[in-house]
Amino acid sequence: MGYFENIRESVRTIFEGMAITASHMVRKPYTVQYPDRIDVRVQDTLPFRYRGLLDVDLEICTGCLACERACPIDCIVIDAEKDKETREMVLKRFDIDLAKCMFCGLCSEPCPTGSIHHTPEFEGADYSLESMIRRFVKAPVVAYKPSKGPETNPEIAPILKRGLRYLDEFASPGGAS
Amino acid sequence: MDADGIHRALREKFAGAVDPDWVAGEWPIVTVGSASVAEVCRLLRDEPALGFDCLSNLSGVDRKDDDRIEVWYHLLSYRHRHQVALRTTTPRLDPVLPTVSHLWPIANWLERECWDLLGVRFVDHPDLRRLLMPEDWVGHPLRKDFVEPDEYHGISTRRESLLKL
Amino acid sequence: MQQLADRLIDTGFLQGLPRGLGYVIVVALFAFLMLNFIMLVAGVTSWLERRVWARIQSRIGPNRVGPQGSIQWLADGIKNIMKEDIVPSAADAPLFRFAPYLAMMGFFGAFAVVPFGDGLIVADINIGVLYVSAVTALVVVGILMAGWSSNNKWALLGGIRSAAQIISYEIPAALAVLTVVLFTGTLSMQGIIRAQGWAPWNWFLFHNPFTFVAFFLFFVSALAEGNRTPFDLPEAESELVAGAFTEYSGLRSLLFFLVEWGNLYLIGAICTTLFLGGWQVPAFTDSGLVLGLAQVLTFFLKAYFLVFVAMWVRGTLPRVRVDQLMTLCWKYLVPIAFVNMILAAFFAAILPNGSIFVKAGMCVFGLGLAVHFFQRVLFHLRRAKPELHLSPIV
Amino acid sequence: MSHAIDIDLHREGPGGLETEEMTLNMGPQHPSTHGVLRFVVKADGEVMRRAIPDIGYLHRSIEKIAEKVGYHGFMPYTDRVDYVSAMQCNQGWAMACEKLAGIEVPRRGEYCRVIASEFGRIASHLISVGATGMDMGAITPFTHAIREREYINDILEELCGARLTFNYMRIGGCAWDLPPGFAKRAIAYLDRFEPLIDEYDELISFNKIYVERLANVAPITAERAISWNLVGPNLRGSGVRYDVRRDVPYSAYPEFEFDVPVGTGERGTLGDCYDRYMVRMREIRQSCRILRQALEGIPAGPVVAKVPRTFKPAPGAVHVRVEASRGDMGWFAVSDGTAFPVRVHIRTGSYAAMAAIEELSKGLMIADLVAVIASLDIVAPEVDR
Repeated sequence: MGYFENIRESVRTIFEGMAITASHMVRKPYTVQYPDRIDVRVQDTLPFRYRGLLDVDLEICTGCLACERACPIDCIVIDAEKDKETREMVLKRFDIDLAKCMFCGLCSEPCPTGSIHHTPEFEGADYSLESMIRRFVKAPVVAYKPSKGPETNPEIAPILKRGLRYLDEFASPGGAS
Repeated sequence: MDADGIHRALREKFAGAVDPDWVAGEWPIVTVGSASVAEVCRLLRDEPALGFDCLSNLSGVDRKDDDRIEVWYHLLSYRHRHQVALRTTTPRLDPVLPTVSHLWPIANWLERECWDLLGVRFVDHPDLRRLLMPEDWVGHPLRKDFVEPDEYHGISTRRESLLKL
Repeated sequence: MQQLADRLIDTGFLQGLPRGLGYVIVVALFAFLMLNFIMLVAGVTSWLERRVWARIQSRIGPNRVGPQGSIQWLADGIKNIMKEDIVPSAADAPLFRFAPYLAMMGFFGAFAVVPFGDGLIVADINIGVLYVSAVTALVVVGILMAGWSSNNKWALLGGIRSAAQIISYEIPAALAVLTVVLFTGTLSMQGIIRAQGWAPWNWFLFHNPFTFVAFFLFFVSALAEGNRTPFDLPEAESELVAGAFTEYSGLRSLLFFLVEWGNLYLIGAICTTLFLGGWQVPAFTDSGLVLGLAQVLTFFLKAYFLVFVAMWVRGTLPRVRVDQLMTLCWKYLVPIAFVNMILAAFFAAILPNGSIFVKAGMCVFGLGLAVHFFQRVLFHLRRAKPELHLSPIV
Repeated sequence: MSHAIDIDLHREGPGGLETEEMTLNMGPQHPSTHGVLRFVVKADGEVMRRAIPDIGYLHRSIEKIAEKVGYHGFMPYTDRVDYVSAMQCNQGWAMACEKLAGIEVPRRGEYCRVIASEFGRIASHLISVGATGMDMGAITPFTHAIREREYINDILEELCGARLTFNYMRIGGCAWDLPPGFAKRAIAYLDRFEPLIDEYDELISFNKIYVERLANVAPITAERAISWNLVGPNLRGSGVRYDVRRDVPYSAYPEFEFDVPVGTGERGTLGDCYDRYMVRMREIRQSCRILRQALEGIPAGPVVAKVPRTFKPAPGAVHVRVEASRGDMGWFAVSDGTAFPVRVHIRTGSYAAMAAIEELSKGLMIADLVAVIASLDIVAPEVDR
């Protein structure tokens, strides 16, 4: 390129660039002023599929251990025993180490009732690794046993409904879910 | 050239080193004796009809049960748009292969990586140092019998799962 | 200023003091005032630059400390003062400690000849413009010293780049100044301003095509001397980490930034003096005080507009490479400046007082450029269809 | 003594001003090494004699992990191979497993994969071109690119629930179908995005200073690029029209119409940094084109095939190639019939680019090294794995 061509090109492109940046000075900024200067909590704006901190609805946990097996980093530990007298599955321990969890969603996929699921919560910062362990079973509970027909227990029905909706999001080989 | 042609061309030159059987597929697999890998590769690169101008991948596989290490060379030809995979084996105790780094510059790093992770020695490689692991690392991590040392320079490599407590 | 000092010593509150001591006190007082003024300007500039920059980048920028973040710079300054002042063990400690002050001295000295208003100048020396280009060269000594004494190779590279850059760009800058001096016949800052008028067609910017070119030459060279984008090679954070200032921390690093932002205002002030009619305002009132205030405000706003342009340029352009920096200077700016000055000399010989037609033509040309620019801005807005937000307050 | 004269004779460099060699340590905390890279730079003033790459700072032994976690469990780890464009890594691993086990992916699943990967490609290229601008000292283009990428992250978040480590694909298809109204929103976004590419071009790509910084810097000829095994945009920047999506068709790509942009040496030499940069800019447009076709023509049906939870493919070895954002990514997987792979080897685009830098850097300036790293689009996790 010639000498004067270079000068012309520089002036033209810089002029154009300055025009673009000038036009940006009157555009609306895109910043989301998390966490305080926003109208809606960020958690409420997230899609249903959002993979935030894990949560377990013990009421509908069947104790099938599918999530424990699916977890590639073994951050879920479940102790479930069959009670000899009542022949019911009893959950003695359901711990998730959220410090290790990588939010891959592989555990909630095989869950038959949608008990273990990701919430839109993402604010998990804490001061120690120990406090990142969520111990869901406070006292041994009896595992949920799916009933044949629709769930009748009014306490469990809404939870199960939410759980099944969560499961429905996952694609199934059978066709459109 | 189709896979059969490539295999035939190799058989013509290296009847002893190239296995008479080959496996068809997207990457036709040709098995080659470990000693003549470099010559086979040179032929593949320099013969105009073959024209493999690119070494796409070089991977070692530790076959502990068979007591050998397999090394795969995935070769591509941008000129002719064909491809071939060479497979060679070398004993696990003292894995030695001739280098191909003088044929394709990329082989330099791929062979260093293979040495680093699997301990395959490439003879005549210009600069066979560790690539990914630290220089003073002991052992080759992708070997099946590799045991991670408990500590490295005083830094513990273990952390008990808090869930076990 | 000497009259003021004399008056203070003869009749004011310094009455009875020996004349020499009186001068020292007056000078110290002015220096103190000026230093505070510059600190304030530099601080506000740092905040404003971040805000302007942020808006260019679709962000908001600092808006938490004070109303709209306007005292962010104070918070940053306090933070920096509280920080540990680290001197690397392998550094040349005395030089390392001294370098920021030397850089500071270089640019602070230049403020002695900045004409804020009619008579409002610390020292209206008759070689004012020459003095500016001489004394600001001290900054390069400070930066070079910082780069060398840090005992860090990145810092050294930054320091040496800075030396090469500032010394090279002195030449086109001086030539551009000379183009103006051809028409004024004086080097004094006040003299140059008095040669212009309040109206744009009386400014040297629109005096004739050669001073118009000289304005851009001077502005570009001044940006280079002030180490501003696209010539921020001594600092070049993506290449040299932080260039000459890599090893500095706390107050000392703050001083370098003070020099950078203060320098920006200095560039604006000198450009205003030379090309934009300085403090000239129409004589709309008889009150000397009101007129003086109007002059100060005019000068400040004109200078600050150029500061804003420098911020805007920084938000737009990438950085040149070090060899391109030299190419630009020696192959483009210097020859153009020479040719420009010679043509300007011919012009001055033919039309010593300029011509009203040339001035009018230049003004129309300038207006046309502005209109074209505005059209391009509108074009970009229309194409991207963004949501508009005209208020600077977010 | 003749000794002094000898030294003078030996020191006759370009311009006769050669001085003592200086060793600079660039990285691993240098601001413009994308990720944790390190270069030992042997420089003569501003001119480099050699820049020796030192890698391994981000080595997480992902290939070893693959041997421990099994086929399904490895999918989240593939996100981490190249976290700037995780989708294509997902796809590479899924395709390797499918080929090992002979699984057919439903057509809608392939379309979903294409949509996800092309969004990922745009996001990754935006980072690349933005970072190139930033390394050249212009910060505005970077924030503009990041702003647009943020929207793509939102779209992908809606699709799979994560913004960076997607873990979207599964062996045999995808984990989630497109949410209702997704196609409409995605097309609305593309309508907004495409004019912004022009704006971006005018803001930075055609800027004279920027062109001067990139043009004629570190040109790579086609033969050298091939022998170094440069792939993707780096190879195409040298004028080789080769794209795995077109030349070794996989997934649903044969059904779409798109061009493969190559470098032309428009502002300097063929294969220089500017060509590589422009190839990326043009690929963004092509990705938009593919996306429009895919979003409009997506067929109905399932998105995932039936795959057993305990996945045990037949013994064998496969080498699968996908066109990731940084080019032809080779996935070599060996199975022995158990639930765990014997060996997984990932050959990535940045790895080859990194290996080429030592050769490329000779005689460049330090500022150019930054340009070379940026234009080769080196992403550290991909190099080290």
